[in-house]
Amino acid sequence: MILVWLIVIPLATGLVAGLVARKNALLCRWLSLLATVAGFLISVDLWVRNYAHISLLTQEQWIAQINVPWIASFGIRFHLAMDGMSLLLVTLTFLLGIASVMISWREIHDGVGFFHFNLLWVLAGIVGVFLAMDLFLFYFAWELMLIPMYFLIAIWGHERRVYASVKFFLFTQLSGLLMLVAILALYFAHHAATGVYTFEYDALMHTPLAPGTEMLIMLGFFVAFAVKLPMFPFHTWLPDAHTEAPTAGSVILAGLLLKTGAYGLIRFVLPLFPAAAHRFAPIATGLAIAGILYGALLAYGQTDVKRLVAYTSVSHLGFVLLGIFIGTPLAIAGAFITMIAHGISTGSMFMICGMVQERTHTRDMDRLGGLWETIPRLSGSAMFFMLASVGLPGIGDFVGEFLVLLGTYQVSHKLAALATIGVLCSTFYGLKFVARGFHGSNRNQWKLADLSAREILLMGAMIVVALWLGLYPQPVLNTFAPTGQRVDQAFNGPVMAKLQRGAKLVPAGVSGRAEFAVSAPTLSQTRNGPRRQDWAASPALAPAAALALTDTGSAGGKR
Amino acid sequence: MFALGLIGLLVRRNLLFILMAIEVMLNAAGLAFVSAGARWGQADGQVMFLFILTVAAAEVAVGLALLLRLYHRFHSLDVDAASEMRG
Amino acid sequence: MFHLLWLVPTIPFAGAALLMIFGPRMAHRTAAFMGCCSIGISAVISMLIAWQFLHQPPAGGGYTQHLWTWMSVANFHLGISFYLDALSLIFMLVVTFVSFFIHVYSSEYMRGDEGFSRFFAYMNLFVASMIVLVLGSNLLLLYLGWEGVGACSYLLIGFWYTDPKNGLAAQKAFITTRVGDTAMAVGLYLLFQQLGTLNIQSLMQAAQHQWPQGSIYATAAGLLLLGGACGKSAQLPLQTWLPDAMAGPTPTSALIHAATMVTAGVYLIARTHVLFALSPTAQLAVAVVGAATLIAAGFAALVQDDIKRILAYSTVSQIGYMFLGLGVGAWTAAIFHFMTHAFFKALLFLASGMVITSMHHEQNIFKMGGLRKELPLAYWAFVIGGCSLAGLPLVTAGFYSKGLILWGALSSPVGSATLWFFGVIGVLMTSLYTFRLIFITFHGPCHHKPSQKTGWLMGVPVIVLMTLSVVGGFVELPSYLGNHPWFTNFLQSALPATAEGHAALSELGAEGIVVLAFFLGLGAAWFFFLQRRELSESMAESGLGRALHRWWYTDWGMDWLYDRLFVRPVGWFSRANKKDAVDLIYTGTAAVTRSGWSSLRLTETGRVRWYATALVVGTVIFVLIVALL
Amino acid sequence: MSSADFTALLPLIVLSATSVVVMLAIAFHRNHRLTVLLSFAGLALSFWALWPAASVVPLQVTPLLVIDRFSLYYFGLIFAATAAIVLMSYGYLERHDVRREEFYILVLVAALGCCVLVAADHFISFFLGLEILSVTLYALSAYLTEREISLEAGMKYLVLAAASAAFLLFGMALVYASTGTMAFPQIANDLLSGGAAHIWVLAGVAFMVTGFGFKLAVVPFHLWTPDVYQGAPAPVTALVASISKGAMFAVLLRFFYQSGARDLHSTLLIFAIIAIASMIVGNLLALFQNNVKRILAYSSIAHLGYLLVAFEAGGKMGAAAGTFYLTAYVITTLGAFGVIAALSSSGRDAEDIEDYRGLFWRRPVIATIFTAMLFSLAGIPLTAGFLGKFYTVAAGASSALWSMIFVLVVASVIGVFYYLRVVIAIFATENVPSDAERPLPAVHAVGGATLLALAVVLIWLGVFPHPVLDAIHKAVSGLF
Amino acid sequence: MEAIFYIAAIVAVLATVLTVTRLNPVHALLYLTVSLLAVAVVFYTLGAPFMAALEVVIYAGAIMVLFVFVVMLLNLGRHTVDLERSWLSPGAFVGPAILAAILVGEVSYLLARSGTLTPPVAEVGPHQVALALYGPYLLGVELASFLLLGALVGAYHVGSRRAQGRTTVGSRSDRTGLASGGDLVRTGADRPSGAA
Repeated sequence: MILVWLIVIPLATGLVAGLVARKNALLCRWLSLLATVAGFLISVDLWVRNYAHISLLTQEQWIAQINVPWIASFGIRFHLAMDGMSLLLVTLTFLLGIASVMISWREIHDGVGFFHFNLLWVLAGIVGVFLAMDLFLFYFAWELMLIPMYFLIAIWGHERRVYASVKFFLFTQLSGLLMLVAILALYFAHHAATGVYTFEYDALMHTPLAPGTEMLIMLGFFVAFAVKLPMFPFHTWLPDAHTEAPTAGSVILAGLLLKTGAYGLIRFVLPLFPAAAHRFAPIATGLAIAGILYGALLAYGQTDVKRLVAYTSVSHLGFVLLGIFIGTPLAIAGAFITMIAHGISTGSMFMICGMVQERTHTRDMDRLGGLWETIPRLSGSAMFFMLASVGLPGIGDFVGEFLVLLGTYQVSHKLAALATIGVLCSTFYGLKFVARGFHGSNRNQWKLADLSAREILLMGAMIVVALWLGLYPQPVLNTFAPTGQRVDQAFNGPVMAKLQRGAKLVPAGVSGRAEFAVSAPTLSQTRNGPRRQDWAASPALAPAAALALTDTGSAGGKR
Repeated sequence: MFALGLIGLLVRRNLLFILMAIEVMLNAAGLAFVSAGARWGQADGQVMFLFILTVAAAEVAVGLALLLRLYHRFHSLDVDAASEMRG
Repeated sequence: MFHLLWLVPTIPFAGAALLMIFGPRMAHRTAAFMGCCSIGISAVISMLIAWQFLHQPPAGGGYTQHLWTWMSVANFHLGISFYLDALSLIFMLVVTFVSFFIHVYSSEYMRGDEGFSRFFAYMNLFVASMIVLVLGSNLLLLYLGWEGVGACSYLLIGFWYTDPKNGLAAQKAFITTRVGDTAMAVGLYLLFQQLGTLNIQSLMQAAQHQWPQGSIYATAAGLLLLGGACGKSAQLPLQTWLPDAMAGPTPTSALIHAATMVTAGVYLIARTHVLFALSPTAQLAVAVVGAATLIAAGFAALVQDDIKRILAYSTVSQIGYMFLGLGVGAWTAAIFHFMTHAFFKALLFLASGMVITSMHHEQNIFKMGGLRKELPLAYWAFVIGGCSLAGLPLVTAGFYSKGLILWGALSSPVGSATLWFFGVIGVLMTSLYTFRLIFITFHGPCHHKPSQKTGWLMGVPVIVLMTLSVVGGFVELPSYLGNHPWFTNFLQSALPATAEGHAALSELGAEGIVVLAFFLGLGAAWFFFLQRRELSESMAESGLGRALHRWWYTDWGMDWLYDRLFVRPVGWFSRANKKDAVDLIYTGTAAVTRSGWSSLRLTETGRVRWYATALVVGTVIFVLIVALL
Repeated sequence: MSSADFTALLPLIVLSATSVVVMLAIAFHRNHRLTVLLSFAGLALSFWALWPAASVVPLQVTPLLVIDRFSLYYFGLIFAATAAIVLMSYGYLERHDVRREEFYILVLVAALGCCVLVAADHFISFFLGLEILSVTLYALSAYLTEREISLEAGMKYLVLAAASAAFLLFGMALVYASTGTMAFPQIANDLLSGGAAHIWVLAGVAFMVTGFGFKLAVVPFHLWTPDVYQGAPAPVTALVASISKGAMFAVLLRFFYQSGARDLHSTLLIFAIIAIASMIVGNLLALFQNNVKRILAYSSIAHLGYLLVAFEAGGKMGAAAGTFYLTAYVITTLGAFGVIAALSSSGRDAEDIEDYRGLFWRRPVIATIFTAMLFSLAGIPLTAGFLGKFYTVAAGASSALWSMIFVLVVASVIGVFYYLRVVIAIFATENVPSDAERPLPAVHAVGGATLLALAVVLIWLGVFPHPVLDAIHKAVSGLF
Repeated sequence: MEAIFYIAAIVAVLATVLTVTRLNPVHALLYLTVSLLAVAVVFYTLGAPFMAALEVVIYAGAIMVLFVFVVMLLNLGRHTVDLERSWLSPGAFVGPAILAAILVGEVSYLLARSGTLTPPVAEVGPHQVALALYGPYLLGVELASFLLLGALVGAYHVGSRRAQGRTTVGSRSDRTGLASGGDLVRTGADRPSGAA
């Protein structure tokens, strides 16, 4: 039931806040803040109370769930469930929700009620996406979160808001519909195989599919998530949307909406279609690398600060995609940390851009410059999050990216090296951001107000969270671990089993690959080295192994 | 005859002629029914023709009423005169 | 006492945090006090720890303090934990002490600067990161410190942010070092993939057990780590950032770009010496890089006219010596040189800071001259520091450390006469450019009268460092002077001693040649830059001289090369593609759709006969379909 | 005719009686409000009469009509929709200086025609129902005789509808000539037996497609749609768009399912072409259109294309999906045109996209309703339109019509674009005209309440479609 | 009998051709009447005498009279002929004729493929028709009545010159419209006509 509250609270508050705003805009703001804080507290409470046994959740998958029939004639159920991954993402959602409400406190003057209505509804939609375990419900929430987001951009956005919002909407709509088709194809395939009509996640997980079909269905899902992520070359909606959105919109877009794509990949694409995902992995990882480098280079070329930050998202989410499709426990965990950390850091970057724009009324770096002189605190925060974005160790982003790269290297040296060059490229834009925006001489004689108490609170909290993620990410990793383990089993398990049975490519020890240790680490010499060596010795990359597998599969009994 | 009615429909610009062409087409369809009914020795074809007749009358009634209105409005029977809406 | 280890980085870090948060509202005095105090406390704690280390060495030569689990995923486990052994102790001590003195110095040097508290915040943060770098028990924590010092270096080089030139220098430093870091990161992946851990001690043991001598993995890992070290320690081919880094405040140059951070590469290689020991190729590469750098930087230093740039190139050159030492397996010699270099180079920078303040921030040595009388403290500091740098026999620290390296280069089994010869040429060059600097700056006619005198806050650190530059060498006396290798013995628990091979020359003989080279350089400098200055000028004016001058002046033109090869293409691509060419796919689609609209729109003519025609055409087509099927 | 026959026909009888009563009432006392009340009451009564009728179905009442659950479901839909049209016309006509009362007679007769179409399983009733509908629609389209475009719409509709009816008739005649029967189920017998005359039936069906296609306004028989939509008064447009198409789709289902003509290879091919072309052409035509009524007209072309995907899918699922989609579509178009009607002034309908600029900031409720309708058309969740699209795609997927689904997906994305154009105008914050610049008529209470009710139903169907889905599943089983 | 059928059919076709091509509405109407009469004959030969009678009475009688009334009401005379001449170039026939020819060709091809028609079996007299009409198709008659009701109301509303509601006095525009309707050429020429 608690899960329903997580959705209902923002929904209901959104309605109420929207209605009271005509009378009292301040009340509307406070209500919204209250709702997001309430959601945040509920999720933190859930986390704290369940933390001890989250990592032990092996039998029982969910921390909490609700599962009632909805549209029985299609076998659609209202099934919400929460595991470690969704818990963390929901917590992040409300955290950034609080930030969005606070950052809009002074920025939004017109249509306050409708703004907060949209803000809260988009949060509700995102929470719904993270919790839905019925594919129909998932799609429902997936589409539902777009509308308020669209309004946020289209009404309160900047100069080219109409263009940006429509572009955003069309991209996500097309990809979403493709996913719907894929969901339905899966639904009917499942029916054909078992005679049961269901959209249940767990049930569909074990649908037997022909390789070609599986690939097509997988691609349907993949496109939806890849556009949201956004993956090169589907990323072009993002710079426009991020740039034109109001600050809160950018924060939610970058911090949360992009994560729904990554979430979908981890939750659906890998476990539901392991074989196809394995076969597709070389392409996906290639595009991920392209995104990392391309995003970084384009970010470097921008002069609009928000656009610059937007392209950094393309680059960073490339790491997420890379980690997910590398698919080793390390890489997936890294991808997940990157998701969370990127939410915090890029969200904060957009808040900073918003604050700058609120003060200077420009986002053009050619007109900014030398801001440090007049607003040192704000500039300092900018510096901090720039360093976060650049991948400075000790800040959350680094942990994620490092784990991804570490995992990637075990599968492919080249990819890891290229992606690391991507990290290097991040330095270009990061430095440019600070140098052009905040350093330099104050040519335009800006005299601006530095951070207010509200903003200090906001930035301080974000910095603390980012540092916490960078220095002690273990609670997050532990919470994510059971999910990661299940994904790993579902994704790599079948392939490994086949490998062992059929081709005998790799010695038997490999099946232990699925192990996902979460127990208190012993720093002394937990050396699973030999196993790793197996991976290295047979340069059979995980995807490549899968490729080899399909070859053997088609070769039939010849071996 | 059906085809001829069709040609009339497509060629004429005068609404009156168009209405006549439609009458021709309906009549042709009726003829087809009657002959089909005759082929099967049934009354159904003729019954259908009767209804077609009714319909033709009704259409012509409304059509001519409309024609009068149009003529008052546009002072012309040119159907293309009434093509304000397009695009 | 060991359990206080965590306080050593934490206190400066806390100081940095406090300075950042409350700094803007702090009185300068408070900020300075806070900055110096936090470092001072941490220096004292280091001292206490060192005391205990000497008296009750921990079992196995190392002490590990595990604070908390950093990340633990699958088989990847890392802690935030510190490891103290003789090597890290030396570094910790040098870092805390030198930085303490430099902090004290800065509290006067930076007086009145707008970003006073910010400066101390950055400096404290730097010290904290540097200590984490040397104490980190695993490579990732080391990497954290590594990147942390890089970031602080960036912040401090660009400290005077209003001048875009400083910003560019800072960016160049950060990016160039990160190029090296990229290689290092890949090295980390490789090590983890192969050996299943990043914990340095386990890693070293595992490497020794699992990899045969000359293992390809060891070579690869060694070369990748060397890449990182080259970036951070400004070795060929990534040395170009360091001279530009002099844009930062002089104390920064002293601390970061001379004494401590730039030697992190040396520390890294020493820390992972097992890998290099396993791979002759990697080791040779280190030695070659070192030798090449020391020569190249020596030539570059010879023609500079900016006082700090000369010192910067000399730093590059001296680190080249350290690399040479590492490359020939003279581990302790390299560390020894690190220590003495920290003293005398910090001294030189601080002294140059005094000169620069006195000269109203004029840094061109040709606009100085005759300052000997005006600035006696600075002069003597330069003389002592310079002699130490160039290796004045017997009485300076630099002589002992450099001598040890050169003897290692000649005598160790991986060393060779060629490497040694390069080293000796380097000594000649060092002595030449050092005394050129001193003669031009302090002797000769006086162009400008220096104005202000420096206070005791700047004076005391200089004096302390002067002392250390002299006595710092006596902790290790070579065989011909009684053979008291205290320093080497102390490091024995962490680093193996230099293996002895047979050398073509005796140690004393070799040392004699080195001394000869020193005096040759001194003499030449005296002749060309003091006695017959016009001669050197006319040489520089000649065609070949000018070309060489220009070539060396621009650091062998490498900046130009990199600019053409990397900076411009990247910049060009980014700018040219600012609008994102990929978007054309989508705008193109939109345009096609739009043209679809505009052409289809023509069908809506508003003419009823046309509509009827369409009706008929449709019927005709569908009947046709029926007819054909 | 037995009493059961009468019970089964009760809804139709009540409806026809209502039209007569309304006419008589007008003859004695011309009063707009009374007329509306009578019409509404009659429709409500007819709706109520569905329950007695439900107790005797399925029943073949004379060879002409079959009253089964399928018919009853559509009856209900038609009655409800007509009631909504009647209610929204009240406020609309109040603003117009015309004889208002006859409007309702025509609407009621049109509804009767629709009902006949829905229940028809014989060419004669099919044709008569169609013509009742058409003839009243000619008059309705041209109802505002003082408007040139209204007359133009009526004229265009008349000429083309008559021509298409002639094609339909000719096709029927061909079918009849070859099979000797005009009842749908018997045609199936003949079709299944094959025979030499088979080809005649094919040709006949091809001709009939023109008749169907015209009324459904699908490519290439679609060209009249925007003009008629634009010219006709908004409530009439609502009628043309909703129940006229709904009834035609019902008879399409019934004819092609029961006569077995759906299973013909050529039929499937023809309808596939029509569906794909409609989806693409309809959406493309609407892209940059600035007249909201025309946008909705073009969108209706596309929507009928989507419906035909469900038709192509076939089987129970296809029929059910089509029916649900249609239900959602009827509600949505009624809502959309209801908003247009509510905002129209006496001089012109509120059809320019600029009329809606900043509407949300001026009239939030009606703007929200309109937005909901547009989102439903676009197939966005929480609305019935989403479930309709979902069901249609599901039906397509169940029959593995991947290419059509793909076209549907792409087309509906194109569609989203022009719905958004309207939405953008509604929510625009710049250049919002003041009341003085562009006065907005007060929304009539009755019409407003109707719209609100429609919006509620729209959301309700979008979230809890279960009862309606059940009804539809029962209804379509009548076809088999 | 067969000969009469063919002769009547040919007459019907020829008369229709003339209907379509005549410029004068009255002429066209007369040809149409001839065509309808010929069809009546065809009906008779097909064994549907009742239909033949109805064709004559209703079609040729009632409906055509309506047309004639309208022609008279609008006073369509010489002017119309001129106008029609300008509208109707021979070229205008080409497209539609080709389309119609294709259609006819297709249908004939289809009919040819399926074999020939069986000749009429027996005469279906008025009695049978009446039985069918008022037996199974009774509802059809009822529906036809509603069709006529709709048409009646519609034609009444649309055709009525006082379409306005309570408040309207006979509008001026209507009167002027009627008055100017007398001169079709002038007013017609006023409208921008797209004819070449």
